Amino acid sequence: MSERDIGEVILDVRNISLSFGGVKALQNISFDVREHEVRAIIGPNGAGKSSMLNCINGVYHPQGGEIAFLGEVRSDMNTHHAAESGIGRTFQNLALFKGMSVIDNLMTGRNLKMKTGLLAQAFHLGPARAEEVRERKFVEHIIDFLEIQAYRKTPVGRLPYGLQKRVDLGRALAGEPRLLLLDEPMAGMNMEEKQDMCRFVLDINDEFGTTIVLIEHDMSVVMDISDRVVVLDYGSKIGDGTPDEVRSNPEVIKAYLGESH
Amino acid sequence: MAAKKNGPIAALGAVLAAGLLAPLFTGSAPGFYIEVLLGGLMAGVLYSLVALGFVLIFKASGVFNFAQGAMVLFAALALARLAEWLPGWIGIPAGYPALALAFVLAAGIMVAVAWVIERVVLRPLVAQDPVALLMATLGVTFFLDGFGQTIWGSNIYAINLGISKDPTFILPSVFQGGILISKEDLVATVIATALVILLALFFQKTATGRALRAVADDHQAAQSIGIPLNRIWVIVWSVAGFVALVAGMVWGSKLGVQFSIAQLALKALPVVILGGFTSIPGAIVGGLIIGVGEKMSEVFLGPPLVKLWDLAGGGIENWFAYVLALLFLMVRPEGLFGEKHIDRV
Amino acid sequence: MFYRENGQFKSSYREDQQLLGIRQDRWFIFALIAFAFLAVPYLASDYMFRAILIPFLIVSLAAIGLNLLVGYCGQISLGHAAFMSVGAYAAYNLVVHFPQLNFIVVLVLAGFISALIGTVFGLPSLQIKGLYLGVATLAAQFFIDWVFARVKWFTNYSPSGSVSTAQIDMLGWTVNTPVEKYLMVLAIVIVFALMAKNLVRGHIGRSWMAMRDMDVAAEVIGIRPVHAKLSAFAVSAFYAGVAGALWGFVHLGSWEPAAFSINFSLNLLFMIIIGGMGSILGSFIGAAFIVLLPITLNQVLPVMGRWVGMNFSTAFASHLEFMIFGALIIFFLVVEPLGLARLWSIGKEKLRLWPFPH
Amino acid sequence: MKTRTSILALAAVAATLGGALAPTTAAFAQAKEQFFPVLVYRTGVYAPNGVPFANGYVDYLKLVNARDGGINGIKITYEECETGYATDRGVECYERLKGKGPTGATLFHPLSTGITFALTDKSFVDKIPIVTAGYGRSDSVDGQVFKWNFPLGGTYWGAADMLIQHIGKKEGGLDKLKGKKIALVYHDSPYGKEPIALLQERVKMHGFELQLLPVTHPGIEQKATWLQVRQNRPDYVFLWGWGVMNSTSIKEAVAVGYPREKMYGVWWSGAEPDVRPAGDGAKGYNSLVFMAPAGKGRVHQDILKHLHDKGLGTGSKDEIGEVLYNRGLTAAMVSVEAVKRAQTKHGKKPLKGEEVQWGLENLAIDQKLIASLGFTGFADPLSTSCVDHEGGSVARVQHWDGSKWIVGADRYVADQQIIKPMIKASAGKYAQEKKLTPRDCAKELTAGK
Repeated sequence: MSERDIGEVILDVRNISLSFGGVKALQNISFDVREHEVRAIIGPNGAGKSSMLNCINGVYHPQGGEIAFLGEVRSDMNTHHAAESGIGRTFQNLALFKGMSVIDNLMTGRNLKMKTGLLAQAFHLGPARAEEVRERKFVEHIIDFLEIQAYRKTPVGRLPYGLQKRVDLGRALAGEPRLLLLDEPMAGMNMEEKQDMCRFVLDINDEFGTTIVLIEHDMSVVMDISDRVVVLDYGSKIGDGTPDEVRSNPEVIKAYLGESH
Repeated sequence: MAAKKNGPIAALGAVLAAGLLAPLFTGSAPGFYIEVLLGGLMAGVLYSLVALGFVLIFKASGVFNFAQGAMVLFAALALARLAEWLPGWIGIPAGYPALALAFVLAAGIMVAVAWVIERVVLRPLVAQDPVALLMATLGVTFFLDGFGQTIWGSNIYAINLGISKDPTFILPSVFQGGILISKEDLVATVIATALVILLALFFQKTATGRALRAVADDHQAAQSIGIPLNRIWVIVWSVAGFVALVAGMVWGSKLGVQFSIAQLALKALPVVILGGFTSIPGAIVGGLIIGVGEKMSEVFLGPPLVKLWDLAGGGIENWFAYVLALLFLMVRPEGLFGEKHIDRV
Repeated sequence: MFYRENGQFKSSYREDQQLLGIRQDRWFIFALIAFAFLAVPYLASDYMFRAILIPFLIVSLAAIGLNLLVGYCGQISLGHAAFMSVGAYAAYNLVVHFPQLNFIVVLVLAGFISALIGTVFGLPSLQIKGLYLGVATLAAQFFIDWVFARVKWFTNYSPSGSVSTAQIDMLGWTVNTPVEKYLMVLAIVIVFALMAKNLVRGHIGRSWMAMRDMDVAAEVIGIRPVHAKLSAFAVSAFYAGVAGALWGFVHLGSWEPAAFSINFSLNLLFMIIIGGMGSILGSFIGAAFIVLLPITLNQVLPVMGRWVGMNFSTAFASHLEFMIFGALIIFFLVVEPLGLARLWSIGKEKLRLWPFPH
Repeated sequence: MKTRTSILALAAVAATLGGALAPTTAAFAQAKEQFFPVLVYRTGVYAPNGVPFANGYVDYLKLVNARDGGINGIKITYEECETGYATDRGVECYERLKGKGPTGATLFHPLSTGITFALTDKSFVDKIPIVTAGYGRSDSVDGQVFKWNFPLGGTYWGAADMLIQHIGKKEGGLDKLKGKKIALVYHDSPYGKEPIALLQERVKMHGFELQLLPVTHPGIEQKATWLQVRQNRPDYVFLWGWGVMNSTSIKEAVAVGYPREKMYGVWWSGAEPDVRPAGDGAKGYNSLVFMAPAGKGRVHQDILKHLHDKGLGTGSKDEIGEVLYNRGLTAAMVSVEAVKRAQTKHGKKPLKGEEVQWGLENLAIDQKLIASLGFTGFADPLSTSCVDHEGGSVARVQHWDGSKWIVGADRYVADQQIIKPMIKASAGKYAQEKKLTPRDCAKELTAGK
């Protein structure tokens, strides 16, 4: 782990509860995320990890609790606010824009930054053009960073899974998030791909200084790259701390070893 | 979630109910009011019959079958013309015998149609997105319209169920002028009810019926029970074809069989919206609601509007059903009985 | 083989982002436009102009509009002809009440009015999706039909409810010969097609496509569904409105609500499905297909009939027309669900790689 | 593979599409031919009425060739085009056919008020007459504004007026109409809306109550309409329907028990296809009949002799003599006579539409001519002029006795006192909308001398 100065708490989740109909997905979960750290949420399937993320960036609306991001306290986020205030997000089951090329997917990720109006667009006036080029430059950075130059114009649908994951990550980065939520970024990857992804995550964290919250159930990976870990099981928090603390937490061990794979 | 939605629905329902009852207090004769109500219900029955076809197919194959109206036309034409020709061909006595035989043959034809559609349209397009399939059924519509008129002719043909067309008046003692009832409408209702019961039995009791329900619920599951999807589809489309035949017969006996029947499909759309794409009871109830809503609005809401804005005539029933369905969608997108689904991330 | 990109290097993002990346495409399009402007007026007959070219161009415009909504933003509309009629009647009333207005101004205003209505009827799209939305838009179709048939003001109290238009003149140029009409429509359509192309390659277009492909992800990125969907409805209806005004003023000259019936809406939908969803070019191909096919069948079938020595009655010919039309729709959906434009691009792909198989 | 097949298919289609140009570029070298375009609808919602009319029209054209060897030796050629009663298709047909034949189209019978409206504007440019015998825009009687329109033998304003006169007579005087209720059940299109203007004029005069009940195309949904009729129990119902709508109306009338004797249809709602589907229910139903009532005369014998016996007949034998067949026949006869008339001025050669226009404007069809053509009882005299493109309008009232039409004795003539000013006003409005300067007939007359 490279020595990085972990800053103040930027995201504070306070006793969040969420339920669909009768099913309790989350039961008053609380944890915080500090500026510039890599925070992991782990837990067996159905532990409510994704639901947690969905609450943080406003896809779901928790019935109880509140979320404070950059000091701003909200009972529930809405996706637009989340994005505007700098929360980026990747998806567990790829949610790319299948019909569009890699470049367009990333440019779309940049959408919030683009402001020129309908008419300027329609007539492709100076401002619109300039903006297009400016943002394109930025996006090209990300493309280089993720090493997907070769696929710029390829429709994402045609890319192999691993690469699609990268594009997904790139699209999130394009929004220059302060907080990046990664939903199982390594799910279904082979070893090399996983290593690449780890590298990317850490580099993002280093170079862009992005704070990262990631979900993963591959313990080993998580333990390597994250500063602190939250453990969920059946919608409630059973552990929180540095990888080592969590590793030695009996409940966690029970939860994981209890259900033998 | 659900709790949040019931409020608006109740509101909408209340408004509709109020609108429904309003005429009684604005001094229109109760007798006439009841007549309009009945008229609406009768029209509703026909809509239900067409909507039923929609629902059956949508349930089992997820296809939004625009061709249902064309199928009604085609079936009705087949029935009418065969009933007319058979006596000449095989010397079977005209009237009921001919009609009965014609009905059987027409049913057979609809099965053939279903089979062809499955072969030529559905199978190649399986797993395409719904819009493509919708388009395909539009193609089917065009084909059936042309084909039907080619082999059966494009004139107005009669289906004679031998029911007197003259109106009968009941309860003249209670209401001045009595209440007008048309025997045809009654027969139509009886037939429709019978059909619905038949379908219900088919779906509940027979193995095929249960299989169909399985498919409707979940295609994989269906396959795992070992039902070839293709056959299911043929069956469903045949059933829909049969429903179309009945609808065509009822409608044709009332107003004659002619190309314009195909337009019925459009009448059935708001019905399925209202009732939900996947619910048979929805189709029935939706049909009745739309039928009543249309006639009521036309008769009682139309004239005031015309006066108010000096319109060139009423005719609001043309859009009333759709606007009603639209309002309904806004408060309850999944329809009256349709099951809702939340998309996950 | 001339269709080669090699030697064409993009030295700036500007170049990379230009409309037609490949030089040959550029030339082809320019040549086509030049041909349409310079050669066609001398080649085509009156009939070609009035019965084929002008209607084709106008419906192409409408199809582009619909494609922006359905093909790019993924919102189905079965009521687009209604928006056309809004444009047509808006234009009519503008001309009646402000005769001095230049026709182009009238067109644009009509477009805006139609856009407004389109936005209103687009509101349901925030709640409902797919076929449900499609049926919801039918409400627009029937309601608007009704309004124009009933509210006398819109038809300037014409006793028959049918309106007819004065000849178009703008800045002294009186547009009444078919050629003039054709050229005017052509110019308008090209401009609007370019605008559409620009929109869909800009961030607004991307926000539409994002909505179409994965609306949840789009929202997470920060795209507001309200903006994306409603802007799509507005722009789409704008195009429809302009097309409608042209259809009324240039093609029909006089019309009643029936001229913009549900069948027209369905035909527009056919055009973009057959031509290709999410493709401006496809809109043109589809329009050509739907406009030409019935006319052609209607004319060619009797001739063919005579060849095979049987005399088709008009009735049989038109029934056959129905059947073939339906059959072809199914055929093309089966062989290429992505539309003819896709075939076109596949062809280009192959041409690019020629003579290598892949 | 898949793509190749489809590309091939695409090519195939493209090839066929290419065919679209063929008919237009094809040359028509043959001289000595007079080309008649025939707009028809033999399919779709209105086919039941469209077919017999078209057959009658075509049969007569054939007859003129077979019997008289053409119009004074000029052979008639014709081509049908299916409009399906749709305006845009109609316009396409018009554009396709107007240029055919050595001299282009003789004249057009649009057979749809909607299409008539669309073609009227084009006629000023193309100079081809548009004959709308008994339909079309009523104000086009004014030949000074509508040089090319010929609503020969009757307009809807006239028709509505005659109906009012008839029921006035039944009531024993128009003044008796005061306080009476009349419902107009009409096809919701320009066709159905035309009569409203006049009826409202009459309302002002006689103070009866007019209820408007539009029926949406195609007209199979009329339950609500007739429930309203049952509610208001109007004294009379005027029916302004077409196609399947007519029979539906009668059936619904039966269903709500409205007496058919009190129903009066316009002349387009008074044919066999309108009443037959209703069976006995139609008994007692009335309608106007103008020009040709049902029945057979000498011309029919000729058609049977010269066409059907030789297997050249267009439709089936048994529809000969039906109302709409006869009307088609008469329409064709008038058109042919117009050409004959024009030939007296321009010579016995194939004529342009522009030349035929003169013939239509100077029609002089009297009983003698009618008799010589074998149309006795199937046509009324017509004499048109530059100012009057209608040429006189007479109609009678017929009623259906369950098997055939019985034509009443008294003839009705529209009251020009009322109609003339309406025409003037409406035509004037049109001229001003279109920025047209009306012709000056008086001057043309002197110029002609």
